[in-house]
Amino acid sequence: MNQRIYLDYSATTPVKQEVLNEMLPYFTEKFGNPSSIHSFGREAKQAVDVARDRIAKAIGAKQEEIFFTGGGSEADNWAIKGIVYANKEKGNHIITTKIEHHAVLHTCEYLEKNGFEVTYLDVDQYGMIDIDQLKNAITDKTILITLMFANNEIGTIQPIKEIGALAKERKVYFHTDAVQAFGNVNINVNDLNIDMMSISAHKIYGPKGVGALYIRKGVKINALLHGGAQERRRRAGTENLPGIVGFGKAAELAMQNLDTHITHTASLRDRLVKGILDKVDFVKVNGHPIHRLPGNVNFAFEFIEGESLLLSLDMLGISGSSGSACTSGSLDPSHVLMAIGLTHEIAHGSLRLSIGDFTKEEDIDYVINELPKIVDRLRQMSPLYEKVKGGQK
Amino acid sequence: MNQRIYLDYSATTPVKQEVLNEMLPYFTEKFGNPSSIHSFGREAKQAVDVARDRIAKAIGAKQEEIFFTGGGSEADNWAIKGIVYANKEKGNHIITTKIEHHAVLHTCEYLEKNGFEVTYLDVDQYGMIDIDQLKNAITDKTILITLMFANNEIGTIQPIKEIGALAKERKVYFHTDAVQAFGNVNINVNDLNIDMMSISAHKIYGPKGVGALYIRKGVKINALLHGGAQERRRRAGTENLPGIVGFGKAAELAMQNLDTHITHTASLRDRLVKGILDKVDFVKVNGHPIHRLPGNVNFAFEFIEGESLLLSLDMLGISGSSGSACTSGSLDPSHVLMAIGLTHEIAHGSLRLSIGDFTKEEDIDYVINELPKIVDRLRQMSPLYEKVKGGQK
Amino acid sequence: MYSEKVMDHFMNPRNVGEIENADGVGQVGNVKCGDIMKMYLKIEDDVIVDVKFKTFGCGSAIATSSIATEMIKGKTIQDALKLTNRAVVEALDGLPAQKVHCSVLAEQAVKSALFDYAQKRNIVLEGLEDFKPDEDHHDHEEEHE
Amino acid sequence: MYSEKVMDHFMNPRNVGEIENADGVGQVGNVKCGDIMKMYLKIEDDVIVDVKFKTFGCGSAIATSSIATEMIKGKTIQDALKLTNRAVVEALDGLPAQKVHCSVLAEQAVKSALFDYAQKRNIVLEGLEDFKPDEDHHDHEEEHE
Ligand SMILES: Cc1ncc(COP(=O)(O)O)c(C=O)c1O
Ligand SMILES: Cc1ncc(COP(=O)(O)O)c(C=O)c1O
Repeated sequence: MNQRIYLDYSATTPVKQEVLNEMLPYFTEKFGNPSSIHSFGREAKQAVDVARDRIAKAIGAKQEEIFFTGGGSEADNWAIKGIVYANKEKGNHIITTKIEHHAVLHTCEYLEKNGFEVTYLDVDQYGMIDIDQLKNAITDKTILITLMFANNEIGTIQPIKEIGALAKERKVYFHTDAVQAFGNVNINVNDLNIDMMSISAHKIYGPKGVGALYIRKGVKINALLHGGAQERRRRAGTENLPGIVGFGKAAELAMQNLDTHITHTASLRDRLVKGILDKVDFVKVNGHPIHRLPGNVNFAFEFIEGESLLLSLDMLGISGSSGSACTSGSLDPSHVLMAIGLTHEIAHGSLRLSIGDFTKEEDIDYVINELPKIVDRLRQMSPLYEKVKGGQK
Repeated sequence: MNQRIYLDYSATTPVKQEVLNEMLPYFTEKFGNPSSIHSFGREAKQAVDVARDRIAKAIGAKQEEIFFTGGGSEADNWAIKGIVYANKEKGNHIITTKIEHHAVLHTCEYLEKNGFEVTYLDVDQYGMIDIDQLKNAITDKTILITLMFANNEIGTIQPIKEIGALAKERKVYFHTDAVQAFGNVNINVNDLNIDMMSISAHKIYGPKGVGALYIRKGVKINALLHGGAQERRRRAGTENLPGIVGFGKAAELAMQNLDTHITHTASLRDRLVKGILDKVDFVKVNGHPIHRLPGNVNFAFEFIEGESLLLSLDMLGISGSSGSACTSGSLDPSHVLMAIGLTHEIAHGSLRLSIGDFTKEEDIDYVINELPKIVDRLRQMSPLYEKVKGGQK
Repeated sequence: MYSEKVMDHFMNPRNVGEIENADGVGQVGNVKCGDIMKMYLKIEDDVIVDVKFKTFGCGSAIATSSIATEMIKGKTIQDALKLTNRAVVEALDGLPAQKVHCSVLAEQAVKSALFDYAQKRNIVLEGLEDFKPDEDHHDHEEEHE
Repeated sequence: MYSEKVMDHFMNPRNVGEIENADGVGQVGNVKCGDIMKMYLKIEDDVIVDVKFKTFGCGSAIATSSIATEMIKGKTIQDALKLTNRAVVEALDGLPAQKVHCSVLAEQAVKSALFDYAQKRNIVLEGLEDFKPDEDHHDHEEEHE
């Protein structure tokens, strides 16, 4: 393996050098605790404020509406548990979808065991919710709609503006997991009527282990982590100072580069899709054809299994991901692929290749050249392929 | 201000260069998501495993008993909420002390509002609990003792071995917040019969925003953060890879250097205490005279207030901390200083100077030279000092 | 955290000290909250000809005491009674939200000393009719969410 | 994650293919779980003279199939029936815990093909008396905590 081609930007991204450069002084020199009143503390506090401001600007929020967390999962847990426990006298009903990230889904399942009722909305073959189903699901017990902005597996972007408007009209809190959307889509929390929004640094070329929850002023929410007075008494724990600084810089860069980022990743995506569809039969592209993340490609190759596909790619230095059960260590293939109506068989053959700022055209061409050979090799080994050989199918 | 003398190591520490060096590749090159099966993912996973092993070794635990978190506060919240909700059919009683860190205290207060009963043990003038009071507090409803290893303000170290033995005998889970103790005291979780232990990287020259919870195999505990399958399905969220790597290195270094660290910090502490007591009247040293953290000094200066002391020191480049209400933004002075029986007046005049590996003898001498002048200046301004001037008191 | 003005008045406080046989002495605050201000006035012909203070408290408590003494020195009693905590805050180029209570304390210290003066003279000062010297003026305006 | 041996058998699987007019054919696993193994045997005088497989599944499913064919090729039926999943795992220098079920599947694929052979011949093979070819041998040994 002479080169490594990373096509798993949806899983995580490298930290950009400019981001790391901003972080570095905060490890060894400007290392103060932002809660301290001495000079080390004050310079730390100021750096946190700058980062908070950058993130607020990136989503059209006010500084004091941004709360740093230890990542996207913590933000999701906090938003959901925080809202439902703070508002449980109003109702016990939550609405979400079948294709949420596990941080939302497992939190909802946990709450179901603790007296809350959850409606899991269906999605169509493209992964889109049905706004009418959502409308009908709202009852006078509904306290929260938590509905992801863009899906991490198949890239489908939901009609967030319509959902936000509906939530506002029906006076239900609206949380969206925008971990995948942020940095790939222009987001203004006011235009979209979002009450809470989860974001995470490591998906936008910032560091792992830091995220944020946007909480609209006035939203009634409990703390998830109790303790010190950090984050305006809402999220305890010494701030991850370099992480926060890096997140702020990454968010700023993401906004500055948004257009070029989208153009770059979408054009490589289109090249990849076309290249593979031209060369391989019995393959499907998952997700919505138009309303989708620019860098996400999700193929379903029939007759073969995703992990063996990934391993074969990995031997050539190409890094991708799969919704196959074998890669997640669970018994079933991805809940997202099942929700869009794929059979088990086809869901197992899924391959997600996600493109980012460092992806080059030649990387894509290499994949277009190698992937069909791998698919063919695995199909030759597959007992499921026998039946269709020679085009009988 | 020509130099800066940092004496707030209990608040946070700088990241050591060796620690940062180990972290660096994991931001930009080896940046994979440890859950991914491709080469980037595998090298990330391996780095997490190495760190986990180092931390396990440092406390005499097994690798699979270490769970990474976003910091000490999260570890405390998780340990306490996780245990009491998982074991609520056994009882609803928690025992803790009046001098815990807010991450423990506010978590207990939150649980009190949710049907749990909490006993807050007293401490004596040195900050020590009374083991008999603890014994008597245990009822058949008691499910958890959460009792800090060493106090962050006054440095007192509790009789953890006795407490652990008692908890074991009475079959009550024992959690200890060792955020301040770890790296300053030799800890073996088996010798001490600890069931759960919170630690945090940024107190031991590692990065902020990463901590760990030790959970003894077999302990029944719920998750606090739901979602992905990370940390053996117990703590969701993409791992803070560079942070974890740094924590592992910092723990390894801390164990290697433990003896020199203790000798160095304790000797500077003794020098500082002696220097100040020789020159200043009406001052008390808080905490236990023997069972205490090596680098912690906590003075209570009569007739003056802590924030003005801190500000004056800060003008000279000296960074300390205080339990005064004015520095915490709360109405009352530190709950710890009140619990050891100080009057409000004296508690307000507290000054914590905490010494670390980078503290030099000349730093201490500078403080010994300057601090008495500051104390005197502030006393000259104080209406409380009038009465004792000329030694009438 | 603090403006340069605050730091200047904290590090170089004006009018620190006591006045023997002062015409009015006022003390406000309490040790519980960690701020006590004591103010001494020398008054001649309804004019504050000298003022001194002693303060136990945080940086802003000392700075607000200091600037308040400057703001009333040489003023008539009536002008001194017009001193508001807001004016003190402005004169210091602002105070952090949780420190605004110190400026209230400074205003009250002045009033308390003038009240003492009035009592000794057995007069009633306009604006101090309802003044209660022992009331706790210590109002921490905190942001609890 | 995987040993070199596993990766070798995954990337260069031995005995892939089909045998026309095979003496025994067995298929185990199901698409739901994502693993299907199909094994073909050519048997002469109680000896497995040729064996081929086709597998739909993850890397370890392919590797266990491959090594299992190597381990039984040239062996007598009785020796082949002694093949255990443990032997397969050892021959591959180990498998990750959550992949051990693939080795079970490989053992069962061999047994299933031999069972088919026995049925065609109308004989009963010692060790396969209770074998149920349609049973789900797919046992994910997962670590759920
Ligand atoms: C849609 C979505 N939500 C939440 C998360 C969790 O974020 P984090 O990994 O920062 O905990 C992720 C990524 O892992 C994601 O893709
Ligand atoms: C005793 C103690 N417990 C818990 C914590 C919280 O740890 P962290 O800052 O990593 O959240 C601290 C320090 O802040 C501490 O000193």
